[in-house]
Amino acid sequence: MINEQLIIAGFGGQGVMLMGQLLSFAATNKDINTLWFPSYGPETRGGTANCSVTISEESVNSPVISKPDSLIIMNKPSLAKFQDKLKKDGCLFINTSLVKDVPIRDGVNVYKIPANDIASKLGNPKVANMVMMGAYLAVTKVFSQEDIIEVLKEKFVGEKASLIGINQEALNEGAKAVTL
Amino acid sequence: MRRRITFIAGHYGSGKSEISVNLAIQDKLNYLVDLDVVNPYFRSRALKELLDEHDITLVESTIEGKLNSDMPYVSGKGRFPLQHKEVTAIYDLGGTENGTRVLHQFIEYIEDLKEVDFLCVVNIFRPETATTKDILKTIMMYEAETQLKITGLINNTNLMGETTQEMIDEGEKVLQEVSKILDIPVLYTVIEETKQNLTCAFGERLDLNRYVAKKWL
Amino acid sequence: MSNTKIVYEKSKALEDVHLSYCPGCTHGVIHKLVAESLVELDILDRAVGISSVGCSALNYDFFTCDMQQAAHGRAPAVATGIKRFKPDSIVFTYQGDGDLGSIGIAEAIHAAHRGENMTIVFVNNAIYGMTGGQMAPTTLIGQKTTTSPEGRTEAQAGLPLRIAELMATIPGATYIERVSVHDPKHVMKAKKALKKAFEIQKNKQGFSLIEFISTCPVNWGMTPKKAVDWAVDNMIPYFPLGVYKDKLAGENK
Amino acid sequence: MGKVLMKGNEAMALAAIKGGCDAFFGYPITPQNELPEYLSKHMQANGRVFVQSESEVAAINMVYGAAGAGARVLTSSSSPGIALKQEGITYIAGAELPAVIINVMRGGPGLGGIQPSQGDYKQITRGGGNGDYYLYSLAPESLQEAVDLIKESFEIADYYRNPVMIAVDGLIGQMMEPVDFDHEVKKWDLKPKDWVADGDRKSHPKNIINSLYLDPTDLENHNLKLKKKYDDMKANHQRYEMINMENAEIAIVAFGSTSRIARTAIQLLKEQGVNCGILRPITIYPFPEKAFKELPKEVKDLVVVEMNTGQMIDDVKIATMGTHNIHFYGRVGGIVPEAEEIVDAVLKARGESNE
Repeated sequence: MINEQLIIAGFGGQGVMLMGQLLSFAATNKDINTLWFPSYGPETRGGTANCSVTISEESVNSPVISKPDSLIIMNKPSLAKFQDKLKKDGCLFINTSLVKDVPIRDGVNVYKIPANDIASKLGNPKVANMVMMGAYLAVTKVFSQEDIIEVLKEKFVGEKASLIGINQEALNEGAKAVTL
Repeated sequence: MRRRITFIAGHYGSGKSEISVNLAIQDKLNYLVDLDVVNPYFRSRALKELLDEHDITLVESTIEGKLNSDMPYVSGKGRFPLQHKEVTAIYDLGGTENGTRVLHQFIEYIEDLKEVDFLCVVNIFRPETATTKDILKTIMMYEAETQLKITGLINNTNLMGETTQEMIDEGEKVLQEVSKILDIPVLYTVIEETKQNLTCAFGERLDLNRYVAKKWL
Repeated sequence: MSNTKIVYEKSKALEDVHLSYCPGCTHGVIHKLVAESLVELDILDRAVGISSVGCSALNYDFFTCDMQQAAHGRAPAVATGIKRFKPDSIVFTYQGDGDLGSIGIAEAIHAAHRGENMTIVFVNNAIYGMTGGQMAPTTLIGQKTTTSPEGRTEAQAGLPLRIAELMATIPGATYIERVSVHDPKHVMKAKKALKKAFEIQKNKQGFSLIEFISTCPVNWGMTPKKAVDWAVDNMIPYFPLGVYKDKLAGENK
Repeated sequence: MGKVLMKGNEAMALAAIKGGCDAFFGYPITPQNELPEYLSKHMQANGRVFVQSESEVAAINMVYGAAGAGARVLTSSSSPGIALKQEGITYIAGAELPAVIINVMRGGPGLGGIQPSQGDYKQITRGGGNGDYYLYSLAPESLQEAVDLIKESFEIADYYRNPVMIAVDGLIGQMMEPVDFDHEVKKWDLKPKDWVADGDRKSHPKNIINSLYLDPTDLENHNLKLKKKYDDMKANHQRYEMINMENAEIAIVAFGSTSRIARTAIQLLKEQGVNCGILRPITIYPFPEKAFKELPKEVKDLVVVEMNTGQMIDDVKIATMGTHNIHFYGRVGGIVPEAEEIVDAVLKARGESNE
């Protein structure tokens, strides 16, 4: 049974909000309860941005997540801000391209993914978020990559449709980064 | 004895409306013309029923039946007493010289100024008319605005329920000075109905019934 | 009786009631012109008038068309709501200089700016009539009011606002004219202007405003005759009559 | 159309369209901007009216005009904007016109902040503008409930000929949840709008839309007529939900997104062996006084939880008339309380009364 509370944090422009929304759309497609809640305001323009995503087969209550099951950390300040909130034995996904030399707490499962480096190698630095998503899916198995691609196909129509290929590659590379 | 037509002027809250109603009833006048287009409260028109009883025709300063309105309205009917020598009337003006401005509408209908009294109500406990100097200035403003001479004074010195004989005497003293300087009489001194024991030395005693302001005020 | 005929009767756009205006006030004439225009253009049965706050606040009881009473200054916004929902209605506001020129200047400007297909009947008597003769934005320099007892000065209150000229600068406006009703000749001219404004609306050609130079004998402290003379001698020189904007004629004075 | 995932502000906008909204008038303000943005795309496309006005004041007066002409009208704003709209709202109530107003609340007073808040509770539940009037005020806790209530709100507004306020906060405006737009909502028994002033004199006699009553007796009668409506709302249309109340020993009183967080809190409390219920007002006006009569005898302590400094406490006190101990926990400034904080507040209240 799925009952996942996730916080995704980074800075504005890293696709943090989109990552969370993709998961919520995938949940809706499967008729699973979900709630996506952004921190918004000045933070979304250049500072830290984060969103909370709840995916549950039970009813979703508080939109505010105080003890997430998983954390996806896209930049340094976000790690400092959120890592203590993570549940014991929770999953901590860190974008090590941008988060280096920072002490990481004990008692959690840490997955280090050099997402920006991988994305750059793929030829589009913007897909670093999808690299992280690939890693997250591979570990938690909340959804399959196909579930996410399906959502992308719904959302990326017209010119954007050409971007689906690179997003698929990014998911794959992210998955490889944590399973190899 | 007052003349056929009386205009009553005075500062806000000096007691114009109350005095107008009392004089109209006491002297069995034919008309009470409310020209107070300045202050929407405490106007004599609220007393229509009472005046009907005394057979006094009320010319209102607002549209009939719209008591809540602060819509000023000067009725052309106000000319009637001026143009008809057989009727008597009292005109209740709005406060301050702004309230007397409305008389411009009617001045050209006055055929004989000898028929008209223009009275100024004074309460020396109103700060604007506390001293001889203030009162003279006030009267000058009314005269400048209307181009009519004030012909008499009404001493309405009071502190409502707290009025004492000393207060009335003090008012009379001040008004006597004004009277001498301007050579106009103090026609009335007002005594509230609840203060029957008080006396006055100058002018006719006007025992005032409270009709306009509620008794509990 | 066959040789008698009716040569004049009250417009059927006006109720048979006593108007709430003081003797010598020109609101009555302006009401008559509005009423006649609605009837002559055959638009009375789809007209909605907006009463504003001021001496004309009660005119929802005077016109025979549908009427809505607006908050102080908001008549053009209320008119916008009606007109957008019912584009085939004929909507006019009837506003004074305090209502339109002061508290409601934003609503007036923006209705013109959006090019709302409506007509504003703007009555300028250089004073707040209803509240007892206070200074208005259109009060002339030197004019005494209850809030400019020594006469309006530029230093204290600025120069009087010329609404027709101001509104003519708004790109969205179609037709702006200033008229007066101080004598029969000018009444006829004013009627022509008002009818043109309503015709523009009928043809869905946009926003029109007709400014009327009016009088307030009571608060000006004058007889009606003197008040008319005062308006001619003092107001019209500062507020010149004429067409300030006519987009349809391609001219913009 | 099945369930779709939408952002709160957009979902509320679509709900208005589904509810038959003919016209929208509004002015931009954070955090509700997605609502007019969505409507600007979809109202005109459906032949409906959308106007971005020059000000909040103009917007509500446009609402007043269109409502007078018979439209189902919506405006939306956030706290400082709603404050500006009070002029028009009292006119709409006074002239007995239907309209729906969505307030996506943010922190105050003054310009405050843009983060979620429930700081307009008093303003909403006391009318807000001048004179004797109230707004039928609904405080949904989820997007589904917001959508259902907004659809129904147009019916309620038409039924009472009174403005209806949808009171949500920035949290509901910004979050995404799956929503089903096809839920059946209650149809109210509506009379034809024979009172409209739309100019169409071929179909009705002269109508006047007005809130001015110059005769004191007429105005008193009008005030009493309005009061009857509010009495009817109180008697027949209080709405609330009792959550986990059957075996409760203590209860939280919370509305809107705060009650949502309280739901998580009572699960955490259960893990600690504390059975806590939630009394959730859905109408904040009329306040659901009836619900308090249904509280189990064992519940002696009520913990009011709000995102303000305790504005609902007065209403809870009036509803309970001294029969319960009233405790309070609130966060302000745009800070949303976490479930654990509410747990602590409940435990503290329980401890105090056990002393």
